[in-house]
Amino acid sequence: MRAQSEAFLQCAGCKKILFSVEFEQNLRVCPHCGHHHRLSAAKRIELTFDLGSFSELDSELRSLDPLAFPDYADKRLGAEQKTKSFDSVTTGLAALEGNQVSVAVADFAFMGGSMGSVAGEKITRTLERAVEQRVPAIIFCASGGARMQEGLLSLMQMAKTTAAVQRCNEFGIPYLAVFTDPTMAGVLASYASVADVIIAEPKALVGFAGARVSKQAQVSKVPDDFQTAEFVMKSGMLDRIVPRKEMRNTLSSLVSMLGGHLYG
Amino acid sequence: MRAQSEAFLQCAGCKKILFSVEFEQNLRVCPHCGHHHRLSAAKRIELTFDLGSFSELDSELRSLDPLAFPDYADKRLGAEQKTKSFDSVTTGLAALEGNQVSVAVADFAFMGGSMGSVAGEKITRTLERAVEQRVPAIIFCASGGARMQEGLLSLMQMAKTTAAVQRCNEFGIPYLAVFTDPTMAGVLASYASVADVIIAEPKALVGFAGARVSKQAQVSKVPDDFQTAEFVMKSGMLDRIVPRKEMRNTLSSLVSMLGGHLYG
Amino acid sequence: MAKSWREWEKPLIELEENLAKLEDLLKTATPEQRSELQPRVDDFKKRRDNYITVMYGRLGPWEKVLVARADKRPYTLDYIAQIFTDFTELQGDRRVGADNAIIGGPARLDGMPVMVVGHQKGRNIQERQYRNFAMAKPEGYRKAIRLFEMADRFKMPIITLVDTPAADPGVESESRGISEAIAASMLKMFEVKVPSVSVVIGEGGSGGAIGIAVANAVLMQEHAIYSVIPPEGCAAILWRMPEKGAQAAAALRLTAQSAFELGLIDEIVSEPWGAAHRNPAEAAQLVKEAILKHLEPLKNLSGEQLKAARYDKFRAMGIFESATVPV
Amino acid sequence: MAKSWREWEKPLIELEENLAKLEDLLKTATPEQRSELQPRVDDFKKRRDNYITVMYGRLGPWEKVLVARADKRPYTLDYIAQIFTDFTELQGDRRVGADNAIIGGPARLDGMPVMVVGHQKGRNIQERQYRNFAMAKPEGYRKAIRLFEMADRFKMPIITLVDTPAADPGVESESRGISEAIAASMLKMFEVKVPSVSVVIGEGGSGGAIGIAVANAVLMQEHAIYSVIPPEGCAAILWRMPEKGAQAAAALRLTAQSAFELGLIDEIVSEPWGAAHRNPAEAAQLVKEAILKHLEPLKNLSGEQLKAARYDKFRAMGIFESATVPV
Ligand SMILES: [Zn+2]
Ligand SMILES: [Zn+2]
Repeated sequence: MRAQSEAFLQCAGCKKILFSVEFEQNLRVCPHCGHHHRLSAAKRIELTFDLGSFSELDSELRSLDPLAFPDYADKRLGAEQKTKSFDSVTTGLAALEGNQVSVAVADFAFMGGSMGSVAGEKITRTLERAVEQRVPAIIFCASGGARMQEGLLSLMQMAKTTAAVQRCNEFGIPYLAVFTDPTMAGVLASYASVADVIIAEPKALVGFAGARVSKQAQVSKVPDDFQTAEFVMKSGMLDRIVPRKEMRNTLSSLVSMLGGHLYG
Repeated sequence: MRAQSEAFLQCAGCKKILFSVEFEQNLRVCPHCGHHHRLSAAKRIELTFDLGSFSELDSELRSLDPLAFPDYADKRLGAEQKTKSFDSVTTGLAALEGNQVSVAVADFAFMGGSMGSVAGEKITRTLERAVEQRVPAIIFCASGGARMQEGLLSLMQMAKTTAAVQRCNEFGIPYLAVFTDPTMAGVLASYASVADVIIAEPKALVGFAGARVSKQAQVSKVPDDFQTAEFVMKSGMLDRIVPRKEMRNTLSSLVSMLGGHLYG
Repeated sequence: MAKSWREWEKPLIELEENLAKLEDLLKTATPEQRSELQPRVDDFKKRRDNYITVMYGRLGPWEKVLVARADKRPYTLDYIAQIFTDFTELQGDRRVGADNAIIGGPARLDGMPVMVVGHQKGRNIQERQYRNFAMAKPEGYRKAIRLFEMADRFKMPIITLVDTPAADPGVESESRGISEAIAASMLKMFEVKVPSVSVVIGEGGSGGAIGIAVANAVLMQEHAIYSVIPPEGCAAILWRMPEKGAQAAAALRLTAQSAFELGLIDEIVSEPWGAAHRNPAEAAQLVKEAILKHLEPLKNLSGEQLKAARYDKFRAMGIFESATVPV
Repeated sequence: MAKSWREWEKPLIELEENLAKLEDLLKTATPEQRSELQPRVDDFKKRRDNYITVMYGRLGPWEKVLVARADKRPYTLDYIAQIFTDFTELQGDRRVGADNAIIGGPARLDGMPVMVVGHQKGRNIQERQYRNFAMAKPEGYRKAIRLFEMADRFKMPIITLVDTPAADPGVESESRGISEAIAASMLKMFEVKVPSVSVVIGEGGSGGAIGIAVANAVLMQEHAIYSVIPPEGCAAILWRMPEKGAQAAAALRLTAQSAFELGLIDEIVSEPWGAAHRNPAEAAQLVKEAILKHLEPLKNLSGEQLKAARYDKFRAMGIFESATVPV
C-alpha cells in the first residue's frame, strides 16, 4: 500500500483509496478486496498474542559484515534505522490465551526479511527455547530468502535452523509456521517447510525460485495463481489458509491441542 | 506360453515357436522378444539361490474354508493337485553366495497367487524368521491380490504382513521384494510396496486396480505401458528392473551390502 | 433385489413423508380437524414403527450393503461435529496435493486432544465429486501418515472413521503409488506409540478402508459393512453377473456380525432403532461411548505395550490348519 | 572475462591438442624424424607445464567458477567408479517419480558397505537433458531421504557428492514441493545415527547443494565452489548486470579457501596438478583418502554422539555480535 496522506492510503491489491483509521482497525486488510498488507513485527505481535504477554529476547544480536560485501554495511544501517531493529526477525516468549509459546516474527521491511547469521541464530534460539521451556514454537515467516551479502554463511543458516526443527521433532515440541507475504527461497526451503502445521495468509507469495526464474525454466504454461498461497495449498504444502482476523484463534486452538502433553 | 508338443512351445509375448530345451536353458525367457514367462516356485528357487541351500518351512499350512464360500474347496483342491503345494507361497531359509536369507516365493499357478490366511501367515513367518535369525528377507511376489474366497480374513492379511515389515524396519532387517508378473492389488498394497528395495522383472504387470477398473475410472488417456514394470519405474515405485539372468547377482550383492551389519 | 437404499426403503420413506404431511396439518388444525386427524397420525406412526421393526429386524447382508451406503447415513464430518469439539482440519500431504476424500486434524474428545482421520463422502452430486466419492488418492493416505506421525509425537490418541467404497483406482493414483500409500499408512499405524481406535461407520471398502483401520481397537457400527471386494465385483468374477451382488454379499460375510464372529473386530456398535440415519445424534452418542470405552484401558498401556498389542491383534488373524497328510 | 572453462583454458587446450598430435607422429617416426620431433615435443611439454603452473597457480574466484563447472571435470559417477566397488543404483522416491539428477545406492568403500548419494551432471547435450543439468526435482531429494533412512537402519555410513548449479526451479518442482523436499532432506541428514561425509566436487549451488550436504564432515575439492546464489544471479541483483559474474564471485567468497577460512568446511581436498580433469584417477584417489580420513574417527562415536556432533557443527555457523548500544 502507498501512503496518500496521513488520513488516506491506496490498497496495493485493488488500488482503491482507504481510510487509514479503518484500514488499521481492519488489521491492515483491505475491506474491499481482502488484500492482506504486510505488517511490522511489532504490529503482528500486538495482533496475535495475549496483550502485553510478549517479552523480547536476543534483540541485541547484530549482523557483522564478514565478507566485506559491497554496500552491505550501509544497507543494514538503513534497515536498522527504518525498522528500529537490528535484524529481520524479532523473537521472544509470548502467550496465547494463557499458553506460553516461543515465537519468532519476521519483518519484510528489514532487507526483505532476508536470513543471514543473525536471523538464523534467532530462529534457532527460538526453536531451542521451545525445547528447553517445553512449549510450542510459532514462527511468522516473511522473507525473500537467504541474505546474499553474507554468502555461504547465510546458506548454512538453512541447515542450522533445520537442525533445530529436527530437535523439536525429537522432543515432541509442536512447531507452527505461518507463511505471510512473501515466504520464499532459502527460508521456504529450510525451517519454514518442515513445520508440523503450516498456515498461510490469503494470497501470500510462497515459492522456491524467483517467479522470473521459474517461468524462464518452463516450457509449459505457468498457472495464474503460481506461487500464491492458494497454489501452494493445492500442491499439498499447506494445512490451512487463514485470514488475519481468525489467525489468533486458529493458532491458539492448535497450540492448546498439539501442546496438550506439554501444558498438562 | 502354450505347449505345442513336448519339444516345442509358443511364446506368450511374440507368439514365436520356441524349442523347449533352449527355452528352459534361457531361464524361460524368450530368446526372441525377451518375454519373461512365469516360473513355478520350485524353479524360481532353483534359479535364484545357492544350489541345495533351500530348506522349506511351514509347507504343512493349509487353507480351510471358514466362509464356506461357493466352490472354494474344489478350486483349492485343484490348485493343490496342480502345484503339489498347499498354497501359493513357498517359504523357508536359503543362501545367496553363502549368506543366509529368509525367503518366500509366490506361485501364480496356485489360484492366481492370491493371498488368504495361509499366504498371509507364511509371509508373516518369513519376515519374523528374518528378525529372529537376524538375516535379510527376500520375497518374490506373484499375485492377483487378496483371496476373495476368504473374505475379510484375506483383507486382514494385508495388515498382518505389513505389521511384520514394520518389525523388520524396527530391527534393521533388510527386506527385498521382487515383483514378478503379475504383482497386483492386495499384495501390492501391503507387504510388497513397503520393502526396502523393490526390483521388478521386465514388463511384469504391476498395479493396484484391475486394468479394466482403472481405465473405466479414467477420463484421461491411459498410457500404453500402464501397469507395467516400466510404468511403475517411471512412477518412482521401483528401484531397478532386472532381467532374470542378472537377478541372482543383483540380489546377492544387495543382500551382502544392506545386510553387512548382520553378517558382520 | 433392490439396488439402492432408497429403493429398498421406499415404502417406509413414503410412509414417513405422508406422516410428516399429516403432522404438518395437525399443527394448524382446528380442534374438530384434530380429533379426526390424530387417529390417522397415530395409525401411520404405528405402521411406520412396524415397518422399521420388521425391515431392520431382518436385514440380510445385501440390505446391510444398501443401508451402509445410504445417502442419508451420517458421514465422518457429521460424527465429528457430534462427538468432538475444536476439530481443526489440517490439509496437505506435503508431497503433491490436497485430498478431500480423507480428512483429518486435531480435535478434543471430552476435552482430551486426539487426532481424528476419516473418509468423507458427499451428500449431493457436487459434494460427491469434491470428495471423489470418498475414494482417496495417494495424497489422502500420505496426509493420514503425516497426521499419525504428529499424533505420535504429541502423544495424542488416534481415532479413525472408515467409510469408503475403495481407494481411487484411476491412472493418476496408480502413477503416484496408491498401493505404496495404503501400505505405508498401515505400516505407520503399526509404528505409532499412542492408543488408536478405528470405527467402520459405513462402507469398509477393501484396501481403501484398511489403509486407515489398523488400530488397537476396531469397531463396526451395527449396519456397517467391511469387505475384501465390493459384492458387485465379486459377483462379476464368480458368476460374470455383477447384478448377483446380493448373493456375493452373503458369500463374502461382509456384515459387522460376521466380522465379529470371525474375531476380526472388537465390538459391534449399536445403531438407533431404524439405523443411524433415523437418529444421527443418538448414533453419534453410541459411537462416542464405544470409542471412550475402548480408549480408556489403552491409556494405561505404555507405547511399547500398545504397539505389541496391535501387532499381536492382527498377527492372530487368519484361519488355517496344519495338514497331517502330504500334498 | 571468460564465460566458460573452455574459453579460459583455450591456449592450454590448443597446446595440449598440438602436443598430442606431435606425440602421435612420434609413435610412427623414423629415428631421424624422431631426433627432430623429440625436442619440439619436449618444448611443447615444457610450455604446457608452464601454462598449467601459471594458470592454476593464480585461480581467481571466477576462474574457480569456470573450473568447477568444466565439462571435462569428473562427475559423481566417475568418482563412484574409482572410489567404490559394487555400487548398485537404487531409483525411486516411492512417491511420484524417478529423478536422474540425484543418484544413489549402496556401495563398498574398501570393502565396507556405505550409502552413496550425489548429484549427477551430463557430459553431452543428451546426457545433460537426461540429468536435467544436475538440477534435482523433489523426487531426487525424496529418493535421497529414502536412502538416508535405509543407511540409518542398516548402519551404513553416508557419503554424498555435491555437484549442482541449483535445485530445479520449474513449475512442476514448485507444485510438488521442491522447498519441502530440500528441507526434509536436510532434516533427515540431521536425524540419522550413522557417520556422514559430504564432498563438494564441483558446483555447490545454494539450496540444491546443501539439501544433501549436511554431514559430520564437509569437504571441498580445491577448485570446487559453494555459494548461496550463482554469481551471475548475484550480479543481476546487485548491479543489474549478470555479466559482472566475476565481481560477484569475488564478493560472494565462494571458493573452498574462503569456506575453510570462514570455518564452514572441514578440509580442502587437493586436486591433481592442473585440476581434477587432468588426472581423474588421482583426483579420485585424493577424494577417497580424504573421505576415509574423516570417516575413521567418526566410527568410534555412538549414534547419539554423531547426531550431537552434527548439530553442534552447524549450530556454530554464523558470525554476529552482541550490540552494546540500542538501535
Ligand atoms: Zn484492496
Ligand atoms: Zn517371445
